[in-house]
Amino acid sequence: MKLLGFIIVCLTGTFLLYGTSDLPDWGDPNSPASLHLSNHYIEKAVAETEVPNLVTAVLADYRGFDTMFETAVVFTAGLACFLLLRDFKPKEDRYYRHVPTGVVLHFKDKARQLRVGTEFEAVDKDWVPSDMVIKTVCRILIPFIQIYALYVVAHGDFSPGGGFQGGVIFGSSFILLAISYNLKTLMKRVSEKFLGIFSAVGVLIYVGIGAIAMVMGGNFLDYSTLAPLLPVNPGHIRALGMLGVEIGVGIAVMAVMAIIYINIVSQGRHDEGL
Amino acid sequence: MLWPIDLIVLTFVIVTAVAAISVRDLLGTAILFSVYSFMMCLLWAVMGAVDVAFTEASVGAGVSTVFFVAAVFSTSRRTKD
Amino acid sequence: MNNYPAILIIAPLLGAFFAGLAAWIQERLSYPLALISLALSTFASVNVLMEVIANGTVHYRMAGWAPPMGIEYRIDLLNAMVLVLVSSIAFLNLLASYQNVEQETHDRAASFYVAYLLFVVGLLGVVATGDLFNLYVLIEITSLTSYTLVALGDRDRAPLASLNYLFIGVIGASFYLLGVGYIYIITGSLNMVDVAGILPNLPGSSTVLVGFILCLLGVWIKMALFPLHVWLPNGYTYAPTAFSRVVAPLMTKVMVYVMIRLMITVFGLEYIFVTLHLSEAVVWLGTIAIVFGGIMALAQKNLKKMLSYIIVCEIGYMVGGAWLGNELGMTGAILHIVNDALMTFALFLALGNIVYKIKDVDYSNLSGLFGKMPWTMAGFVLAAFSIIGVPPTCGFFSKWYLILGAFEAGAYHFAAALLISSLICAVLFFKVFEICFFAPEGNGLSHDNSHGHGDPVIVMDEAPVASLVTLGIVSLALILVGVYSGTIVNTIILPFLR
Amino acid sequence: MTEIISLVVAKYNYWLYIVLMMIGLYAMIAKNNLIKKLVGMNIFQTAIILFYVSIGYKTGATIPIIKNAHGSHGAEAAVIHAAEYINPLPHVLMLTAIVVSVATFGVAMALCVRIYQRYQTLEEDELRMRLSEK
Repeated sequence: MKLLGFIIVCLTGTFLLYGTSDLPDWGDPNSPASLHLSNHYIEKAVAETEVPNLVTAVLADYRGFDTMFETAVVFTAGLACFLLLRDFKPKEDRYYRHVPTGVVLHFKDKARQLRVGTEFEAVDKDWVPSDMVIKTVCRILIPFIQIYALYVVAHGDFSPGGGFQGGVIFGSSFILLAISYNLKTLMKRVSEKFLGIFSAVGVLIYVGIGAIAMVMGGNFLDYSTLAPLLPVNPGHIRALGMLGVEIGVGIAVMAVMAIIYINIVSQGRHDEGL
Repeated sequence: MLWPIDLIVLTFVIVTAVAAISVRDLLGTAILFSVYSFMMCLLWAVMGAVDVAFTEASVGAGVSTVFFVAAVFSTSRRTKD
Repeated sequence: MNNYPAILIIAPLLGAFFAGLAAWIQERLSYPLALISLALSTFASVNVLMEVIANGTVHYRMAGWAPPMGIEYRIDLLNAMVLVLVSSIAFLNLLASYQNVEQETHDRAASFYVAYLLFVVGLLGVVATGDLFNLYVLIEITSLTSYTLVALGDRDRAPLASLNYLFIGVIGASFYLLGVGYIYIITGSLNMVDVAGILPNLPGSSTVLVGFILCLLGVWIKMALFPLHVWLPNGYTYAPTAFSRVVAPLMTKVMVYVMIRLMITVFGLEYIFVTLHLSEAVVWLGTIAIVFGGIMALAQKNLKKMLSYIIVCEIGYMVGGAWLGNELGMTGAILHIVNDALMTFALFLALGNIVYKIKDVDYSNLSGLFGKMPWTMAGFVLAAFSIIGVPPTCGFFSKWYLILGAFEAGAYHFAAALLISSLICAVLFFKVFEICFFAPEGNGLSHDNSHGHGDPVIVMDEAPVASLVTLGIVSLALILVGVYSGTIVNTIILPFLR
Repeated sequence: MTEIISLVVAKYNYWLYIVLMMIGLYAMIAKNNLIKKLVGMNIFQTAIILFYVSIGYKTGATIPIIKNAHGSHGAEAAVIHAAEYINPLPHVLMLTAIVVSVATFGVAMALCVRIYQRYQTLEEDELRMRLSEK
């Protein structure tokens, strides 16, 4: 297998190298790729959409249809993790810790249960005492991460960033909560239902804006037809439409990142994990 | 002149890529992979693709690594090659 | 300006997310929602076909931008036909498979429907789009959902089969993406028609050649052409029935469509057959695929796996036919997309009914099936005849065009392979019929006749009615498409090719 | 000598992307551990992204965010020269490709966890042995 792999790799590599012989030089301003479509985008996009970040303008407007499916791909990944890993059977082994003494009790019998309260708390199998420094720092950090994520989503029109990046950052704030405390703390704050609904709602916002444009008499995703609905300057309507879809993307991505992490780390049981 | 920086970072990228697939510990692979992604993100930032670099920094070096560590946590660190 | 080309895609997409949301309220709501959205999609695609036949190619600008800047859906006769095929098969399969889904994925049926709809959205988009990069994104949606759905099948083997499928599928999609990159760097455009307009100005460019071959390799991996087919048999065998019923007829056929689209619309037949000298080699590849698929199918002892190898064999027909380099061969290949999708669908529908009653479809378990499930087996026999190529059924006509094309191109080995494969299929299916019909139940050594009374009375135990009705519709379609194949060729395929 | 240097400068980005891609492809074909294969897959995909980003680069141009787009509301006061900005289209395509690759990565990870739950191993040869046992 190693030899076969090596031969295949060498053949493919040579073939690709042959293809590069005819490519325009790296950084050549006159290569066809930099002339045909790109010039139109660079010169006209601001006038047509009022969005200075060209990447956002092309991503969410000219090629907004691609981005809609990209969001659908993300949703599919979350759905896949749910479908493949989710395990609704509760675990047979349960661990409880007696808070005043620190003794950990291990229950193998399914029928026996302890009431979780001030005296006992349910803990993971590999329980380690929580670290005060980490907990405190993360508790302070998480709101700032979330604010930053919102900034990235909202400011995607003017600076690098957008729905996807903001959504990932927002999702990672959930993951940070799960890592610094434990998975149960996260699941108490954001339930599975919440994440499931948000992942679908995010994409629905995107598709919905497109569909509304269609109902208003334009083509699918044509934001300019939304102008009668919103009390803004008609020239700015495309930028606003883009903001709308970016928010949708952000919501979907946030939820899906959390779903993937939770399912992988707890092997679908949603009880304990990293 | 941009190309010397570009070349140096590219070399780093290739070194980390080889290291990531040859180290005999999956947790090590995860960390090297994260370094690889970050180098890649640097390279793209050098080439002016700021949005792509931002995405790669948050996805490739950030969330992917967390998924990776989570998967290693719920499977095993052991690898034969 | 009507919006049917958009509704075609958007209906199942919206349906998927509404079905997903509805599942959190009431799990039973998601099935009717899925069904309605697919019905809507079928309705829209039929309308688009009517319009294309009446008024010529339909252009639909997504987001209202003119083609090279924005993404355009460009639906001509070929797309419109394949769109109707895809949406109707997806709809009929969902209609037929309610019980199968309940049986195999009982506690997560709602999510199954969502993934299923997204899969169909991907296929429809792949067929409708006129943009090279959009095609990649849609291929990825299709692939990602099919990895997931394949993994839901057989508890032991499906995840591994799916992971292998994923690795190979990612290589295929990445090759395609790389090929698009090569084309983009040299032309600066992503719109198919626009690229086709620029490419003739770049004669003898090695970048175009590499880009073309990379795209082709990617598509071949996705359609499982012979040396690249390793993911297919396991993947389709261990997938859940409701999904293998739709992925087997559609996935490979849609990829064949993509190949023909790339050949005709993007690179142009002149470039492929006059400038490049690949057609001979590819026809040989098709020939080998046919023979190899047939022989491997003969060696199988499991009905589902046998049918999976027949798919590998059928891909050889279409690839070989498309690369013969003449109109007859191309006509045969395009007609075979329709016919093969219908035949495979009928076979897998019947197979799904059998699996619903007998879990394990090894040959040893099949005895006495004709008595037990007469209607299912009737459909199975008809589909098998069509695969073999018996005249009134549609399989005969596309094979006829392919053989004529092979003779015209002087590719006698391809014609011989077509005939041999018919022979192999005949042997194969009659073996199955013999097992199902003649061997009485409980006589094989593998059976441990534990119920004691060995009386030969076979109780009729048929599959759900919805499945049978669908099988009936598809069987009828097999004959109707066969009878009217001349009309299809004259109104759709020949005008498209000229 | 200077010719060679200019050739290298013009093309090394494309050559090194091929090297990187082949490292990934080799890992996907020849490595035994499934997660190692996954890493190979990701390297393979990022190499393609590197190729696209290299397409977009233009010497002497800046990042594709228009300066002073809102400063001069005198309409066409500031004329935008295409040569001053990097081509945004490959960046857009690659944002999509990165998203697709992370989605694939997540699904593949889920599959790996599922396989490990069933077979307690991720080594391909051991898996093959376990499958042929049954």
